[in-house]
Amino acid sequence: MKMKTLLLGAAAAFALAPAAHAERGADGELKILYYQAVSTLNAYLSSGTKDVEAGSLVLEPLAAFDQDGKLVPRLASEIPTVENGGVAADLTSITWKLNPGVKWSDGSDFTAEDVIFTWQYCTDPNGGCAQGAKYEGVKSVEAVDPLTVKVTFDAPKPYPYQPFTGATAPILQKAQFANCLGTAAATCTEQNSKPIGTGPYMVTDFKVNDVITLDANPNYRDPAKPAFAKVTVKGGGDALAAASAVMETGEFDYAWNTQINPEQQAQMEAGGKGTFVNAFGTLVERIEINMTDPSPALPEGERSTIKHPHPIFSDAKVRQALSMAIDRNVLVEVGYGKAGRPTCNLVPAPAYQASDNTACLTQDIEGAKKLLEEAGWVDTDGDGIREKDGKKFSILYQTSVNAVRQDFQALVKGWWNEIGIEVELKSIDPGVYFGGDAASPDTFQKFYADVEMYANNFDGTDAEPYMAQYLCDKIPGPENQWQGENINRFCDPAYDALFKTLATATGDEARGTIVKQLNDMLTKDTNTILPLVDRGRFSAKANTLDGFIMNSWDSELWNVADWHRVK
Amino acid sequence: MLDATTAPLVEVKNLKMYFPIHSGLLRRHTGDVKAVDDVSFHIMPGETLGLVGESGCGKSTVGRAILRLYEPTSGSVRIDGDEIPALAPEALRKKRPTMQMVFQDPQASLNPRMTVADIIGEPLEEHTTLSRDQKLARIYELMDQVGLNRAFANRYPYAFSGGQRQRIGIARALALNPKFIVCDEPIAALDVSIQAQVVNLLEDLQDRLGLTYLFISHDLSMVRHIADRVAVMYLGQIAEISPRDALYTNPLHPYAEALLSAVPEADPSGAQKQRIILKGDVPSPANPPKGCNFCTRCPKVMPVCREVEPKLTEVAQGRQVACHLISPL
Amino acid sequence: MTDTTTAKIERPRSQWRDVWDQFRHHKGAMVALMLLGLIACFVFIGPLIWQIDPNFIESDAVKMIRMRNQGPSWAHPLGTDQLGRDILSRIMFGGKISLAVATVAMLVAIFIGTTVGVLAGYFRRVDGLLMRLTDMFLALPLLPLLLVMMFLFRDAAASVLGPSLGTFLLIVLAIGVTSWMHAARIVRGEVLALKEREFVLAARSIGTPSLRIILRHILPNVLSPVLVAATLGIASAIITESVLSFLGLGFPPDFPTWGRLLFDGVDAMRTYPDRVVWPGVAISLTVLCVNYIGDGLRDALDPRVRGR
Amino acid sequence: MLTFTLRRLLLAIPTLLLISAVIFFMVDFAPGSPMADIPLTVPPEVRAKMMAAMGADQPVHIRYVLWLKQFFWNEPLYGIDALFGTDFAQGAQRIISWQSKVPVFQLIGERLPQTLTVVGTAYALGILIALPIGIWSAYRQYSWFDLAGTFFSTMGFSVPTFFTGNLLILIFAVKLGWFPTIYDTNLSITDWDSFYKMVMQMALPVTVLALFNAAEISRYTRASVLENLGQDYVRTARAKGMPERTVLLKHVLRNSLIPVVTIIALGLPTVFGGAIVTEQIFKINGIGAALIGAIHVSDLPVIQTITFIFAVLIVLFNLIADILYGILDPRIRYD
Amino acid sequence: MPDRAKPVLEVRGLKTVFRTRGGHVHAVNDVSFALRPGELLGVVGESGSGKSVTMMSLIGLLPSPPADVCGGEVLLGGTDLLKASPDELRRVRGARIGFVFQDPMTSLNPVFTVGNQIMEPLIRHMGLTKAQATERAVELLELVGIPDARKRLKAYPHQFSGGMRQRVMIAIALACDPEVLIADEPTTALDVTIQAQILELVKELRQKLGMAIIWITHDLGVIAGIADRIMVMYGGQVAEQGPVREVFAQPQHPYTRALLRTIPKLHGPREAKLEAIEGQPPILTAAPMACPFAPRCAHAFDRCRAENPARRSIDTRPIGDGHDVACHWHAPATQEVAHA
Repeated sequence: MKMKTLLLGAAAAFALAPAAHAERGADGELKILYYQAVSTLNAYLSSGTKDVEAGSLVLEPLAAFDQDGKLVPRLASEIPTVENGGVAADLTSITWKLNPGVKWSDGSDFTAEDVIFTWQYCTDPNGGCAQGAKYEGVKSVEAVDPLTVKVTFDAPKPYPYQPFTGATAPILQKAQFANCLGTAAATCTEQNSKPIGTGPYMVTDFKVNDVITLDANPNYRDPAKPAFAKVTVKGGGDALAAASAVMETGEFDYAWNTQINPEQQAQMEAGGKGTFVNAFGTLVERIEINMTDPSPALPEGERSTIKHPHPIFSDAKVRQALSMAIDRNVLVEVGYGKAGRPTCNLVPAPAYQASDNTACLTQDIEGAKKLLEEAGWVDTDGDGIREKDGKKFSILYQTSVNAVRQDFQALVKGWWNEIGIEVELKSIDPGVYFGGDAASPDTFQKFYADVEMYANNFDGTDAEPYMAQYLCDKIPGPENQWQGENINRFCDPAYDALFKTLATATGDEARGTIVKQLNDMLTKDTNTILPLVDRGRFSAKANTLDGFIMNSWDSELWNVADWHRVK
Repeated sequence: MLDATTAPLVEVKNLKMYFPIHSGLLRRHTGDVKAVDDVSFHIMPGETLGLVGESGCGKSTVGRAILRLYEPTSGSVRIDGDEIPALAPEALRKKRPTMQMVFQDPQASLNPRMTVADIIGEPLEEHTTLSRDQKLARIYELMDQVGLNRAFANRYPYAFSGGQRQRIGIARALALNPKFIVCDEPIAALDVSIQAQVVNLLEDLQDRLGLTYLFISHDLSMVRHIADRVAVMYLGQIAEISPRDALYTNPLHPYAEALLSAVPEADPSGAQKQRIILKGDVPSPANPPKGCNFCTRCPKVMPVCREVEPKLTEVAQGRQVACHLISPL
Repeated sequence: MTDTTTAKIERPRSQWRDVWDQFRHHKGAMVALMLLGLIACFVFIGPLIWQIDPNFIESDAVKMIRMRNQGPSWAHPLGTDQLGRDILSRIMFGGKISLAVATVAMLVAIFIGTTVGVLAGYFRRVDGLLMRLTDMFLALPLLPLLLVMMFLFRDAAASVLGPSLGTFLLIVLAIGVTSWMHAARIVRGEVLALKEREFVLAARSIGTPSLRIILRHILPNVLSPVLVAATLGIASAIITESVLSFLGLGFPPDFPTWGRLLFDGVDAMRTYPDRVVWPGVAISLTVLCVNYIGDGLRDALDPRVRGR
Repeated sequence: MLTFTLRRLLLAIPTLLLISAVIFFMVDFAPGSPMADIPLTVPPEVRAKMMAAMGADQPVHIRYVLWLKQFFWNEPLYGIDALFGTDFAQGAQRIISWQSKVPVFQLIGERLPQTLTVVGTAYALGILIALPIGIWSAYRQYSWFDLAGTFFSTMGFSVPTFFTGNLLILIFAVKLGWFPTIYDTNLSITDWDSFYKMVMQMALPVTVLALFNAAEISRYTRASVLENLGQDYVRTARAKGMPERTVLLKHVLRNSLIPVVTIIALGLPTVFGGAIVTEQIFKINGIGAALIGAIHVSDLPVIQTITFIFAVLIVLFNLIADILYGILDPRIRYD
Repeated sequence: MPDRAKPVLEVRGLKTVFRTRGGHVHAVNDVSFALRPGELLGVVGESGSGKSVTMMSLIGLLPSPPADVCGGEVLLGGTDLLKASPDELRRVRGARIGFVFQDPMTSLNPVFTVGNQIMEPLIRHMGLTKAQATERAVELLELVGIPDARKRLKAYPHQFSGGMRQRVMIAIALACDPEVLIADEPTTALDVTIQAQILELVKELRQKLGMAIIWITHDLGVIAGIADRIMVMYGGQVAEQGPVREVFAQPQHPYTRALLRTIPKLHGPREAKLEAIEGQPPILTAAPMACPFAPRCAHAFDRCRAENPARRSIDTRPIGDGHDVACHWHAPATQEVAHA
């Protein structure tokens, strides 16, 4: 898979050469399909991927991630490092040098003031900024000169590249958004739907949740780009229709997130009008095991809290047996095809912090049965379900409503039945499941089930905040309105201790090693989390579109300025 | 028949039955349809009072209000000593066996989903504690009484002809040995050749059981045949109450006169006297004319008729008329 | 009274015989009745013959992969789905659920509708209130209402009755509670007319109390329109259930209904059109049959038509 | 008639208020949270702040009162301003979508044209198909035409639109490629070419909806014509020596159309509702699609406002149907 | 009475059968009669006796199926209407034969103005322009005694009372000066005082216009007042036919006799008990092989139950012209008609 991405990238790079001589707007119209329609172009008001990515046509960050997760400068002229002096030696500040000569699409100059304003905009306590996490720990942002910005942190930051990087933290124009601070942010309809940007395109028309029309930005810094004079970003429908519109009917050039079942992937590709492109990032579909007791018999407020350890899963052998009974290859084949790959790791990428566990990839039903016998779970009454101390091995397995997840549920239930476990399935409307409503019993945070399944990832390439989720003090419970991120209620002092060392480690190598260890503690060693599938990004592009490079670390439209028609 | 010593079985005084009209933006009560407007009469035990009038004159409403199938607006109805409008629901229920009704449309007055036995047995079910067999025996007895074949007890009403259906309705009315029966146009929906069957039956029953009838009809010749006294209604009010023979030979009220003269008689000899043809139509009971309510069509109208409403007054032995012509102010 | 008629004592002829006689002449309805009978046999008796568990998944990975997305064969006359489950047995099972849901939901709707209709029609005092309520229900957007009901009561229902039965009852109630209004209006109109019929007046003159008048005289006589409404109610309940399932708000995935199967099938429509066609045809055919039967019943129960 | 209309309008106010409360609280009780589609990478504190910024953390009754004011006062002011260029609203707070931060009425304004074009065309077409079929079916009761017509109409509303719709797409758009699968909302008719495109993209959804509507209306028409054919005045017309054409198309039709017209009026709001599924299938970004989209992301202001507008439409069209009845049928006088 | 004039309408051996699923109903069996210019023929009978069906059969107003006019001829001015094409029939209806129906409430189309409905046949049959038709309509309304006629043209039927509506119906029927007016129980739905008005109107119109009228009713009193001749129908057949006075004075058929006796009198001595005709009218599921009245007839003997009697004249005049009866029993010659 990786090979293919590389090849694609190379091919694209190769294709870039002739494009350099191209003329801006020479290739006519580009038609993009985001079946989840775009609601706003301001990434700070919605962190929905679709909104962020559509926004990246217009708004740019200081630096972006390329297809390998490496930072590349956009509005900055270079990536600051300790080596080039951009990052202070004590890791408490980072200084960005801005690209000279960058203009906003309205012709005005892009300056350090815009960068500072963006920080103010997102950190206003009343603004409801969706990307607040990107600016966490930032003490101040100052302009050293009109083209130099210094970001100071309130503590040493071994990974100082969170603010102003990636499509989730683009720079807004101060002049346009000056009146949109705080509570006014939401009422700035015009600004949010037609932001002035530095990117290759500018908005001409915006129909909420429907269609956006954009024209090439006349003030874009590269006079030869973009190749398309006009872009339409259409919304509506579903993944299948979106894939079909590119792959079969050829109505669109590119369709985002065409996650469809594998058989149809093959059939659509046979249409010959387009290709599916994929890239793997950090999104892992996993089964989380509840370390606490979700029994409805417990009083409300004590279900799934650390007061009551889980009666069955407290035994590591049992958890391992659950993992061994699963055939992850089948899951991929049934559910994802080219859009996924089996994994045993919580952090599957980038390479420097991904563990190389593969042991779980082979299913071992017999081994699982043996482990359960060892743990004392035996089928004594011959009904096919194991018992221990008069208690049946019966569990509730929940996830959100989603065709693939329901297939997974059915398959996993089959395997677990096979090793003598009774499984009850429950599927919850995603709006409820992921809704975080503290009053609802059905949120994934409340975890009123024995095991549950969903997918999660982390923003950018650095896993530190991700691993922080499994600290003891992040366990959700009634005290914090169930808002903690440690869904499993996993608590291991050793893990907490090891995580602390991450806060001081610098350099990919050193940080990667610690992340791998943390990853293994959660997966391989304790089987608290059973990773299933590394889900890639999976989109469709027309064969007539060239210059496209799939990216799983940033917006898929990250290099839209380089896209052009096949000649 | 008119025995001065006996008290009337039914005594109706100043009976009014108004149906309110609501109109306007707020559905205010803006008027009334005066279906029955101040009607008084009495019926002696064993007597048949005929109540005649044209459609819409309120004669059926009188019958229904007497039995309190409608809640009368005001007035008094005494039947066999009880003040009917004042009775509490349970007392009224207890009273129902003494007063019964025979309806106009024998098709509509029988529940199509019940068998004849069920229909005739319903009053027994409601008011007696007879055993199943006793009840069946009584049902058979009633069927014999009205001339229905017992074998039909399990049939449904649709299997019967109009005349037979009316017999079923009569049997139901008789089930509880009533004293007083309101016959609401019992023959209007029947064919000519059947009408006589039903009327004869009603007369037989009256003779045998000593029943008292209020016989409501628009058929003046039939009323002449069956009634002892006759009340003529016009637009919610009684125009004239007279003994039968007196009325038919010498109607006093101009409306009664016109009504009688309008009836076509099956006698082509041309012996019939000159017809009185009334002009125009009956006014709406929602908006009756001022003064005498017949003044718009009366061939003998006088100025006073348009101003003052005539009262029903006794003008001769047993004859009451509401007309300025007969009893001047 | 002629002598000939008294001689033979006829057995009481039930009115339903007449209805049936009339119904038999409605060709469409008869064909539909037979088809529906076949469908019912297929759904209710079929599983006794075709005993494959609709949720059976081969646990051996290799076998399972081989079993997936099979075309028609003797082992699986309608093929298998993406998890290797037998489609024929799933359609049977789904049909059972769909028909059960529809029937029970219809009963709920008819019960509520008839009650409201009779009360409103018979008691003038509550008429305005009940009809306002009906109008309000008619003006409510039902999709969100269904959603909310599913959400609010799902847990309670599931904890008391178990997840399958709980969801079943909930869906049935939800559909019932949101589809009684037309029945109520029809019944009310009918009761208003019946109330003025002389046999009701006759019952009152006998002194029959209101409750018994309703039970003995009103209800049996509103049976015809109610029956027709009930038949058509089944049709609309099947559709509602399938729309709910189609929007993902219906039964859990291991509890297939026709709507759910269709919903799942739409995903695979391009590759395996038959996955959409079978449940789609099942739904359409059933609803079509039920509608035809409703038509036939309406004609058969209409006294005006019957008289002809 | 005027009194009647006024009275009905007055009565509609409490009804609508009650409905608005029911809708508002019901939708509010509904499962889901506007934060559901926010990636899990966004930490809880940030989520809480976002909720607060939308006002979603306010108690429901306060939001209800605010919404009422916005719906019945602020939005009409903005409407007046937009029409006459005045400035009555003076920046009063509008109902704003949580998801897109766009005023809900602006969103509805953007969606309405699509819905109206498709639903309107389909409804008109449906009526045009339905009337002749219904009339002729009734006139020739039990003929083969009647049987076929009845079969067609029973089919029409027995087969769910999500089935027919998908089937049509599969056959005509995907396999045969005759029609586009995605509805282009930016397309405006400027010349024959764009008109042709418009026709092409509307063809499938309009067909599905029109057939569905036609099925229902033709049934009503048939029943109504049948009922009137048995009336005495038809016999009178024939006894006067009127040709069958006149009897059918003048005497019978005029009477039969009275209930049909009211059914058509009553059906309009439900068609908007029924179009939700059709819009979903054919990817038409109309009102229905906006509602479904909002439900999926728990965009409460949008759901509440759109559903309430549906309710208003239903109440309104009920009134219109009654008034139409009064106009068409000289016997009815509302006082 | 223009007795010997050529009849305007002659019906011979008319047969009508309703073919329904439940079986055939022989509603009209071999009915013959003649109508002379200016004559008023009263047709009496109970419901189901076939009197209305007979008249509807004449000009094809019965819905077919189930009705089937399967025999006989109907001669209007020499042409047989039963053999006429639908188009020819249409030109007869409304133009040469006018119709008035029982229920004036439902017989007028509620959504068109009265004027519109009167003018329809005028424009259709007489080829008048709209303006001419309006004038004629005003005349007609005035003729039938509707005051303020020009204004009332624009009114809808529901704005008229029952009696007025029946006047409108008569105006429509008379619009094209028909040779024959068929009135099917035109006063049954009306009150007696209104009925008297209508009867008076018809008498007037007869004098003015002189058309022939067939008047169907079940009320012997009405017939006695206006008819020249009477035809009593029973069980789909003509039981007795003759000049009104003769039939009333010397009823020959037991049914006619019973019918006259069963009606109470308004004047004269009050009868102690009504004479009832026991039993029910027959249901005509088969063509009658016996006298249909036999089961209820007090004078019935074996022949009555075996053979359907043919009509026979009781005097020298031919059948249809004078007084005839369809009965095997011969009424005693002595005059003993009840309560005369």
